[in-house]
Amino acid sequence: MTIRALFFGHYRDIVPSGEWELTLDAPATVADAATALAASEPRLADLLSRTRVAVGADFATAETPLKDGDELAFLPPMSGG
Amino acid sequence: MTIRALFFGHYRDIVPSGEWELTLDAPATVADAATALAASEPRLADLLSRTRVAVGADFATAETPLKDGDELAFLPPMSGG
Amino acid sequence: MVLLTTEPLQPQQAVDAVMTDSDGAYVQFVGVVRDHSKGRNVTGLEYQVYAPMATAQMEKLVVEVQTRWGLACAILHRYGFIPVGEIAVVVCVASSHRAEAFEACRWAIDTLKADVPIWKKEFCPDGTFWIEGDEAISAQ
Amino acid sequence: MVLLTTEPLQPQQAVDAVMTDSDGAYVQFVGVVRDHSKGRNVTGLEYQVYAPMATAQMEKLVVEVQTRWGLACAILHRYGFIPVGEIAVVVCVASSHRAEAFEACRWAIDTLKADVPIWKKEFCPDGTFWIEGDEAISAQ
Repeated sequence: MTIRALFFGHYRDIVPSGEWELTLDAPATVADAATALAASEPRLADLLSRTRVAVGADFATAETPLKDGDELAFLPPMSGG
Repeated sequence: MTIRALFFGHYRDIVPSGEWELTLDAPATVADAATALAASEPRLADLLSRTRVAVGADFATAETPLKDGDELAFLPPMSGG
Repeated sequence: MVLLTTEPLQPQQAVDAVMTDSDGAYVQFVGVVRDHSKGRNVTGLEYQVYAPMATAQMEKLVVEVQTRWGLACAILHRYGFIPVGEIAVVVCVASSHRAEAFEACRWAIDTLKADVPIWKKEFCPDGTFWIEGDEAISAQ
Repeated sequence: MVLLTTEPLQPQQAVDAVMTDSDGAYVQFVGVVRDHSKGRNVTGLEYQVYAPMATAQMEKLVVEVQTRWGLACAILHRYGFIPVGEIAVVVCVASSHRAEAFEACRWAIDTLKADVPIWKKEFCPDGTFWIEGDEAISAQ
Protein backbone atom coordinates (compact mmCIF):
# COMPACT_ATOMS: atom_id res chain seq x y z
CA MET A 1 0.00 0.00 0.00
CA THR A 2 1.05 3.59 -0.49
CA ILE A 3 0.33 6.26 2.09
CA ARG A 4 1.19 9.94 2.35
CA ALA A 5 2.93 11.11 5.54
CA LEU A 6 2.60 14.79 6.44
CA PHE A 7 5.02 16.81 8.61
CA PHE A 8 4.61 20.02 10.57
CA GLY A 9 6.54 22.31 12.88
CA HIS A 10 10.30 21.71 12.96
CA TYR A 11 9.86 18.45 11.02
CA ARG A 12 9.39 20.70 7.99
CA ASP A 13 13.07 21.50 8.29
CA ILE A 14 13.78 17.76 7.96
CA VAL A 15 11.17 17.14 5.25
CA PRO A 16 10.96 20.53 3.51
CA SER A 17 8.15 19.57 1.13
CA GLY A 18 6.07 18.62 4.19
CA GLU A 19 5.10 15.23 2.79
CA TRP A 20 6.60 11.86 2.07
CA GLU A 21 5.03 9.11 -0.01
CA LEU A 22 5.64 5.80 1.70
CA THR A 23 5.12 2.24 0.44
CA LEU A 24 4.35 -0.34 3.13
CA ASP A 25 3.51 -4.05 3.14
CA ALA A 26 -0.10 -4.64 4.20
CA PRO A 27 -1.25 -4.94 6.92
CA ALA A 28 0.45 -1.87 8.44
CA THR A 29 -0.24 0.46 11.31
CA VAL A 30 0.80 4.02 12.14
CA ALA A 31 3.69 2.54 14.17
CA ASP A 32 4.89 0.58 11.13
CA ALA A 33 4.89 3.77 9.05
CA ALA A 34 6.89 5.60 11.74
CA THR A 35 9.43 2.74 11.84
CA ALA A 36 9.85 2.88 8.05
CA LEU A 37 10.32 6.67 8.14
CA ALA A 38 12.94 6.42 10.91
CA ALA A 39 14.83 3.77 8.90
CA SER A 40 15.02 6.15 5.91
CA GLU A 41 15.72 9.35 7.90
CA PRO A 42 17.25 8.96 11.38
CA ARG A 43 16.14 12.49 12.37
CA LEU A 44 12.58 11.17 12.25
CA ALA A 45 13.32 8.49 14.89
CA ASP A 46 11.57 10.53 17.62
CA LEU A 47 8.34 11.04 15.63
CA LEU A 48 6.05 8.86 17.71
CA SER A 49 7.41 10.10 21.03
CA ARG A 50 7.11 13.78 20.07
CA THR A 51 3.91 13.95 18.05
CA ARG A 52 0.26 13.03 18.08
CA VAL A 53 -0.94 11.42 14.88
CA ALA A 54 -3.96 11.82 12.64
CA VAL A 55 -5.18 9.51 9.90
CA GLY A 56 -7.51 11.13 7.37
CA ALA A 57 -7.43 14.37 9.43
CA ASP A 58 -8.76 12.61 12.54
CA PHE A 59 -6.77 11.91 15.68
CA ALA A 60 -5.44 8.32 15.66
CA THR A 61 -2.98 6.20 17.65
CA ALA A 62 0.16 4.19 16.95
CA GLU A 63 -2.02 1.08 16.60
CA THR A 64 -4.42 2.58 14.05
CA PRO A 65 -4.36 0.39 10.90
CA LEU A 66 -3.53 2.10 7.62
CA LYS A 67 -4.98 1.42 4.19
CA ASP A 68 -3.85 2.36 0.71
CA GLY A 69 -4.20 6.09 0.01
CA ASP A 70 -4.33 7.15 3.67
CA GLU A 71 -3.02 10.54 4.77
CA LEU A 72 -0.98 10.16 7.97
CA ALA A 73 -0.12 13.41 9.76
CA PHE A 74 2.48 13.72 12.53
CA LEU A 75 1.41 16.61 14.76
CA PRO A 76 3.94 18.18 17.18
CA PRO A 77 2.50 19.95 20.25
CA MET A 78 0.30 22.66 18.79
CA SER A 79 0.78 26.38 19.24
CA GLY A 80 -2.12 28.08 17.52
CA GLY A 81 -4.19 30.82 19.06
CA MET B 1 -28.71 72.54 57.38
CA THR B 2 -29.96 72.04 53.85
CA ILE B 3 -29.21 68.91 51.88
CA ARG B 4 -30.21 67.70 48.45
CA ALA B 5 -31.82 64.24 48.23
CA LEU B 6 -31.59 62.43 44.85
CA PHE B 7 -33.98 59.73 43.60
CA PHE B 8 -33.59 57.04 40.94
CA GLY B 9 -35.50 54.12 39.44
CA HIS B 10 -39.20 54.03 40.27
CA TYR B 11 -38.73 56.75 42.90
CA ARG B 12 -38.54 59.11 39.93
CA ASP B 13 -42.25 58.46 39.45
CA ILE B 14 -42.80 59.70 43.04
CA VAL B 15 -40.33 62.59 42.80
CA PRO B 16 -40.38 63.44 39.06
CA SER B 17 -37.67 66.11 39.23
CA GLY B 18 -35.39 63.49 40.81
CA GLU B 19 -34.35 65.75 43.66
CA TRP B 20 -35.71 67.22 46.84
CA GLU B 21 -34.16 70.00 48.88
CA LEU B 22 -34.50 69.17 52.55
CA THR B 23 -33.90 71.29 55.64
CA LEU B 24 -32.84 69.37 58.76
CA ASP B 25 -31.83 70.35 62.27
CA ALA B 26 -28.15 69.65 62.93
CA PRO B 27 -26.82 67.17 63.82
CA ALA B 28 -28.56 64.87 61.35
CA THR B 29 -27.81 61.50 59.76
CA VAL B 30 -28.96 59.75 56.60
CA ALA B 31 -31.65 58.03 58.71
CA ASP B 32 -32.95 61.42 59.92
CA ALA B 33 -33.23 62.61 56.32
CA ALA B 34 -35.14 59.45 55.34
CA THR B 35 -37.52 59.94 58.27
CA ALA B 36 -38.18 63.55 57.24
CA LEU B 37 -38.83 62.51 53.63
CA ALA B 38 -41.26 59.75 54.71
CA ALA B 39 -43.15 62.26 56.86
CA SER B 40 -43.62 64.54 53.83
CA GLU B 41 -44.36 61.80 51.29
CA PRO B 42 -45.64 58.44 52.63
CA ARG B 43 -44.64 56.64 49.40
CA LEU B 44 -41.02 57.28 50.42
CA ALA B 45 -41.47 55.35 53.68
CA ASP B 46 -39.67 52.27 52.31
CA LEU B 47 -36.61 54.24 51.14
CA LEU B 48 -34.08 52.89 53.62
CA SER B 49 -35.29 49.29 53.33
CA ARG B 50 -35.21 49.32 49.51
CA THR B 51 -32.16 51.39 48.67
CA ARG B 52 -28.48 51.75 49.36
CA VAL B 53 -27.39 55.32 50.02
CA ALA B 54 -24.53 57.52 48.89
CA VAL B 55 -23.37 60.80 50.35
CA GLY B 56 -21.29 62.94 48.00
CA ALA B 57 -21.38 60.15 45.40
CA ASP B 58 -19.78 57.66 47.81
CA PHE B 59 -21.55 54.69 49.40
CA ALA B 60 -22.72 55.55 52.93
CA THR B 61 -24.95 54.05 55.64
CA ALA B 62 -28.03 55.08 57.60
CA GLU B 63 -25.71 56.30 60.37
CA THR B 64 -23.57 58.53 58.15
CA PRO B 65 -23.71 62.12 59.46
CA LEU B 66 -24.82 64.82 57.06
CA LYS B 67 -23.55 68.35 56.76
CA ASP B 68 -24.93 71.42 55.04
CA GLY B 69 -24.83 71.19 51.24
CA ASP B 70 -24.49 67.38 51.12
CA GLU B 71 -25.89 65.41 48.21
CA LEU B 72 -27.70 62.30 49.49
CA ALA B 73 -28.62 59.72 46.86
CA PHE B 74 -31.06 56.84 47.41
CA LEU B 75 -29.98 54.00 45.12
CA PRO B 76 -32.43 51.17 44.36
CA PRO B 77 -30.89 47.81 43.34
CA MET B 78 -28.92 48.64 40.22
CA SER B 79 -29.53 47.24 36.77
CA GLY B 80 -26.82 48.60 34.51
CA GLY B 81 -24.79 46.50 32.13
CA MET C 1 -10.26 54.33 30.73
CA VAL C 2 -13.95 54.82 31.38
CA LEU C 3 -16.61 56.41 29.22
CA LEU C 4 -20.22 57.24 30.06
CA THR C 5 -22.03 58.63 27.03
CA THR C 6 -25.37 58.88 25.26
CA GLU C 7 -23.64 58.18 21.91
CA PRO C 8 -23.44 54.70 20.32
CA LEU C 9 -20.51 52.70 21.70
CA GLN C 10 -17.59 51.45 19.61
CA PRO C 11 -16.09 48.29 21.16
CA GLN C 12 -12.83 49.03 19.33
CA GLN C 13 -12.44 52.17 21.43
CA ALA C 14 -12.07 50.02 24.55
CA VAL C 15 -9.61 47.73 22.76
CA ASP C 16 -7.47 50.65 21.59
CA ALA C 17 -7.45 52.06 25.14
CA VAL C 18 -5.98 48.91 26.70
CA MET C 19 -3.82 47.17 24.09
CA THR C 20 -0.10 47.67 23.62
CA ASP C 21 2.28 45.69 21.37
CA SER C 22 3.34 43.64 24.38
CA ASP C 23 -0.18 42.35 25.07
CA GLY C 24 -1.00 39.08 23.42
CA ALA C 25 -4.74 39.06 23.86
CA TYR C 26 -7.83 40.76 25.11
CA VAL C 27 -11.09 39.52 26.54
CA GLN C 28 -14.13 41.64 25.90
CA PHE C 29 -17.67 41.51 27.28
CA VAL C 30 -20.27 43.39 25.27
CA GLY C 31 -23.83 43.80 26.53
CA VAL C 32 -26.52 44.45 23.95
CA VAL C 33 -30.18 45.47 24.33
CA ARG C 34 -32.19 42.35 23.57
CA ASP C 35 -35.76 42.00 22.37
CA HIS C 36 -37.06 40.24 25.47
CA SER C 37 -36.57 40.21 29.22
CA LYS C 38 -38.03 37.55 31.53
CA GLY C 39 -40.92 36.85 29.19
CA ARG C 40 -41.64 40.50 28.31
CA ASN C 41 -41.10 41.73 24.77
CA VAL C 42 -38.80 44.74 24.81
CA THR C 43 -38.60 47.43 22.15
CA GLY C 44 -35.87 49.46 23.79
CA LEU C 45 -34.29 50.46 27.07
CA GLU C 46 -33.69 53.75 28.72
CA TYR C 47 -30.73 53.81 31.07
CA GLN C 48 -30.89 56.27 33.91
CA VAL C 49 -27.60 57.11 35.54
CA TYR C 50 -26.27 58.89 38.61
CA ALA C 51 -23.43 60.22 36.50
CA PRO C 52 -20.75 61.48 38.93
CA MET C 53 -21.00 58.34 41.05
CA ALA C 54 -21.26 55.98 38.07
CA THR C 55 -18.09 57.44 36.59
CA ALA C 56 -16.29 57.23 39.93
CA GLN C 57 -17.42 53.62 40.44
CA MET C 58 -16.32 52.59 36.95
CA GLU C 59 -12.95 54.21 37.57
CA LYS C 60 -12.67 52.21 40.80
CA LEU C 61 -13.29 49.00 38.85
CA VAL C 62 -10.51 49.88 36.41
CA VAL C 63 -8.11 50.59 39.29
CA GLU C 64 -9.11 47.36 41.04
CA VAL C 65 -8.43 45.25 37.90
CA GLN C 66 -5.02 46.92 37.68
CA THR C 67 -4.31 46.29 41.36
CA ARG C 68 -5.60 42.73 41.68
CA TRP C 69 -4.59 41.32 38.29
CA GLY C 70 -2.07 43.88 36.98
CA LEU C 71 -4.16 44.20 33.82
CA ALA C 72 -5.37 47.19 31.82
CA CYS C 73 -9.16 47.52 31.68
CA ALA C 74 -11.53 49.86 29.86
CA ILE C 75 -15.25 50.25 30.54
CA LEU C 76 -17.77 52.02 28.31
CA HIS C 77 -21.44 52.46 29.28
CA ARG C 78 -24.12 54.15 27.23
CA TYR C 79 -27.17 55.79 28.82
CA GLY C 80 -30.41 57.40 27.68
CA PHE C 81 -32.61 55.49 25.21
CA ILE C 82 -30.97 52.51 23.44
CA PRO C 83 -32.84 50.55 20.75
CA VAL C 84 -32.84 46.74 20.56
CA GLY C 85 -29.62 45.36 19.09
CA GLU C 86 -27.43 48.28 20.12
CA ILE C 87 -24.61 48.12 22.63
CA ALA C 88 -25.18 49.21 26.24
CA VAL C 89 -21.87 48.24 27.85
CA VAL C 90 -18.34 47.20 26.90
CA VAL C 91 -15.71 45.81 29.27
CA CYS C 92 -12.30 45.06 27.79
CA VAL C 93 -9.28 43.57 29.58
CA ALA C 94 -5.88 43.22 27.91
CA SER C 95 -3.57 40.43 28.87
CA SER C 96 -0.84 38.05 27.94
CA HIS C 97 -2.33 35.64 30.48
CA ARG C 98 -5.71 34.56 29.32
CA ALA C 99 -6.89 32.86 32.50
CA GLU C 100 -6.51 36.12 34.39
CA ALA C 101 -8.03 38.23 31.63
CA PHE C 102 -11.19 36.08 31.65
CA GLU C 103 -11.38 36.24 35.44
CA ALA C 104 -10.83 40.01 35.60
CA CYS C 105 -13.31 40.77 32.81
CA ARG C 106 -15.97 38.63 34.44
CA TRP C 107 -15.35 40.24 37.82
CA ALA C 108 -15.58 43.73 36.32
CA ILE C 109 -18.94 43.18 34.57
CA ASP C 110 -20.39 41.35 37.61
CA THR C 111 -19.33 44.17 39.92
CA LEU C 112 -20.51 46.85 37.50
CA LYS C 113 -23.98 45.34 37.48
CA ALA C 114 -24.10 45.36 41.28
CA ASP C 115 -22.32 48.59 42.21
CA VAL C 116 -22.47 51.14 39.40
CA PRO C 117 -25.55 53.39 39.83
CA ILE C 118 -27.33 52.82 36.52
CA TRP C 119 -30.95 51.69 36.10
CA LYS C 120 -32.83 50.23 33.17
CA LYS C 121 -36.32 51.34 32.17
CA GLU C 122 -37.81 48.77 29.81
CA PHE C 123 -40.19 49.80 27.05
CA CYS C 124 -42.56 46.95 26.29
CA PRO C 125 -45.74 46.73 24.18
CA ASP C 126 -47.77 46.38 27.41
CA GLY C 127 -46.12 49.13 29.40
CA THR C 128 -42.94 50.54 30.82
CA PHE C 129 -41.01 49.01 33.70
CA TRP C 130 -38.28 50.15 36.05
CA ILE C 131 -35.79 47.34 36.57
CA GLU C 132 -34.39 47.32 40.09
CA GLY C 133 -32.14 44.29 40.55
CA ASP C 134 -34.37 41.29 39.76
CA GLU C 135 -37.56 43.27 40.18
CA ALA C 136 -39.64 44.95 37.44
CA ILE C 137 -41.78 47.82 38.73
CA SER C 138 -44.53 49.28 36.55
CA ALA C 139 -43.57 52.83 35.59
CA GLN C 140 -45.92 55.76 35.13
CA MET D 1 -19.15 29.52 12.02
CA VAL D 2 -15.43 28.95 11.50
CA LEU D 3 -12.99 30.75 9.25
CA LEU D 4 -9.38 29.88 8.44
CA THR D 5 -7.83 32.53 6.24
CA THR D 6 -4.60 34.34 5.34
CA GLU D 7 -6.48 37.67 5.27
CA PRO D 8 -6.63 40.09 8.25
CA LEU D 9 -9.38 39.13 10.71
CA GLN D 10 -12.35 41.33 11.56
CA PRO D 11 -13.62 40.58 15.11
CA GLN D 12 -17.00 42.00 14.12
CA GLN D 13 -17.42 39.15 11.63
CA ALA D 14 -17.49 36.68 14.51
CA VAL D 15 -19.95 38.88 16.43
CA ASP D 16 -22.29 39.15 13.43
CA ALA D 17 -22.18 35.38 12.98
CA VAL D 18 -23.40 34.59 16.49
CA MET D 19 -25.62 37.47 17.64
CA THR D 20 -29.39 37.59 17.28
CA ASP D 21 -31.80 40.16 18.74
CA SER D 22 -32.58 37.73 21.55
CA ASP D 23 -28.95 37.58 22.77
CA GLY D 24 -28.09 40.05 25.47
CA ALA D 25 -24.33 39.79 25.36
CA TYR D 26 -21.26 38.29 23.85
CA VAL D 27 -17.87 37.37 25.21
CA GLN D 28 -14.97 37.60 22.83
CA PHE D 29 -11.36 36.47 23.08
CA VAL D 30 -8.97 38.05 20.60
CA GLY D 31 -5.35 36.89 20.32
CA VAL D 32 -2.87 39.34 18.87
CA VAL D 33 0.77 38.89 17.78
CA ARG D 34 2.87 40.50 20.46
CA ASP D 35 6.36 41.89 20.28
CA HIS D 36 7.93 39.40 22.71
CA SER D 37 7.66 35.78 23.70
CA LYS D 38 9.36 34.29 26.77
CA GLY D 39 12.15 36.85 26.67
CA ARG D 40 12.64 36.78 22.88
CA ASN D 41 11.85 39.88 20.83
CA VAL D 42 9.43 38.97 18.08
CA THR D 43 8.95 40.86 14.81
CA GLY D 44 6.20 38.63 13.44
CA LEU D 45 4.79 35.13 13.40
CA GLU D 46 4.14 32.68 10.66
CA TYR D 47 1.32 30.27 11.40
CA GLN D 48 1.54 26.91 9.70
CA VAL D 49 -1.69 24.96 9.51
CA TYR D 50 -2.91 21.48 8.63
CA ALA D 51 -5.93 23.05 6.99
CA PRO D 52 -8.52 20.27 6.55
CA MET D 53 -7.99 19.02 10.11
CA ALA D 54 -7.80 22.53 11.62
CA THR D 55 -11.12 23.44 10.02
CA ALA D 56 -12.71 20.18 11.18
CA GLN D 57 -11.36 20.65 14.72
CA MET D 58 -12.64 24.24 14.91
CA GLU D 59 -16.04 23.06 13.70
CA LYS D 60 -16.03 20.43 16.47
CA LEU D 61 -15.37 23.19 19.04
CA VAL D 62 -18.34 25.19 17.74
CA VAL D 63 -20.58 22.11 17.92
CA GLU D 64 -19.33 21.29 21.41
CA VAL D 65 -20.08 24.82 22.70
CA GLN D 66 -23.59 24.46 21.23
CA THR D 67 -24.05 21.03 22.82
CA ARG D 68 -22.58 21.70 26.27
CA TRP D 69 -23.73 25.27 26.82
CA GLY D 70 -26.45 25.78 24.18
CA LEU D 71 -24.55 28.84 22.95
CA ALA D 72 -23.61 30.05 19.48
CA CYS D 73 -19.85 30.28 18.90
CA ALA D 74 -17.70 31.55 16.04
CA ILE D 75 -13.97 30.96 15.62
CA LEU D 76 -11.67 32.79 13.19
CA HIS D 77 -7.98 31.92 12.79
CA ARG D 78 -5.51 33.57 10.46
CA TYR D 79 -2.44 31.79 9.10
CA GLY D 80 0.62 32.62 7.05
CA PHE D 81 2.76 35.59 8.15
CA ILE D 82 1.17 37.97 10.68
CA PRO D 83 2.97 41.16 11.81
CA VAL D 84 3.15 42.32 15.44
CA GLY D 85 -0.11 43.93 16.58
CA GLU D 86 -2.35 42.09 14.15
CA ILE D 87 -5.01 39.58 15.12
CA ALA D 88 -4.28 35.85 14.93
CA VAL D 89 -7.44 34.39 16.48
CA VAL D 90 -10.97 35.42 17.46
CA VAL D 91 -13.39 33.35 19.56
CA CYS D 92 -16.85 34.82 20.11
CA VAL D 93 -19.68 33.31 22.18
CA ALA D 94 -23.16 34.85 22.30
CA SER D 95 -25.28 34.53 25.39
CA SER D 96 -27.93 35.91 27.61
CA HIS D 97 -26.17 34.13 30.50
CA ARG D 98 -22.83 35.70 31.02
CA ALA D 99 -21.36 33.12 33.40
CA GLU D 100 -21.80 30.44 30.76
CA ALA D 101 -20.56 32.64 27.94
CA PHE D 102 -17.30 33.32 29.82
CA GLU D 103 -16.88 29.63 30.61
CA ALA D 104 -17.62 28.49 27.05
CA CYS D 105 -15.35 31.11 25.46
CA ARG D 106 -12.49 30.20 27.75
CA TRP D 107 -12.98 26.47 27.11
CA ALA D 108 -12.99 27.07 23.34
CA ILE D 109 -9.72 29.05 23.25
CA ASP D 110 -8.00 26.65 25.68
CA THR D 111 -9.07 23.64 23.60
CA LEU D 112 -8.16 25.37 20.34
CA LYS D 113 -4.61 25.93 21.58
CA ALA D 114 -4.26 22.25 22.51
CA ASP D 115 -6.15 20.44 19.75
CA VAL D 116 -6.29 22.51 16.56
CA PRO D 117 -3.30 21.67 14.31
CA ILE D 118 -1.69 25.09 13.91
CA TRP D 119 1.93 25.95 14.69
CA LYS D 120 3.72 29.23 15.24
CA LYS D 121 7.07 30.07 13.70
CA GLU D 122 8.55 33.07 15.51
CA PHE D 123 10.70 35.58 13.67
CA CYS D 124 13.17 37.15 16.09
CA PRO D 125 16.21 39.39 15.56
CA ASP D 126 18.45 36.45 16.58
CA GLY D 127 16.78 33.76 14.51
CA THR D 128 13.62 31.89 13.72
CA PHE D 129 11.95 29.42 16.05
CA TRP D 130 9.31 26.75 15.71
CA ILE D 131 7.01 26.82 18.71
CA GLU D 132 5.81 23.38 19.70
CA GLY D 133 3.74 23.59 22.87
CA ASP D 134 6.06 25.22 25.43
CA GLU D 135 9.18 24.46 23.44
CA ALA D 136 10.99 26.78 20.99
CA ILE D 137 13.08 24.90 18.41
CA SER D 138 15.60 26.77 16.28
CA ALA D 139 14.42 26.74 12.67
CA GLN D 140 16.62 26.51 9.59
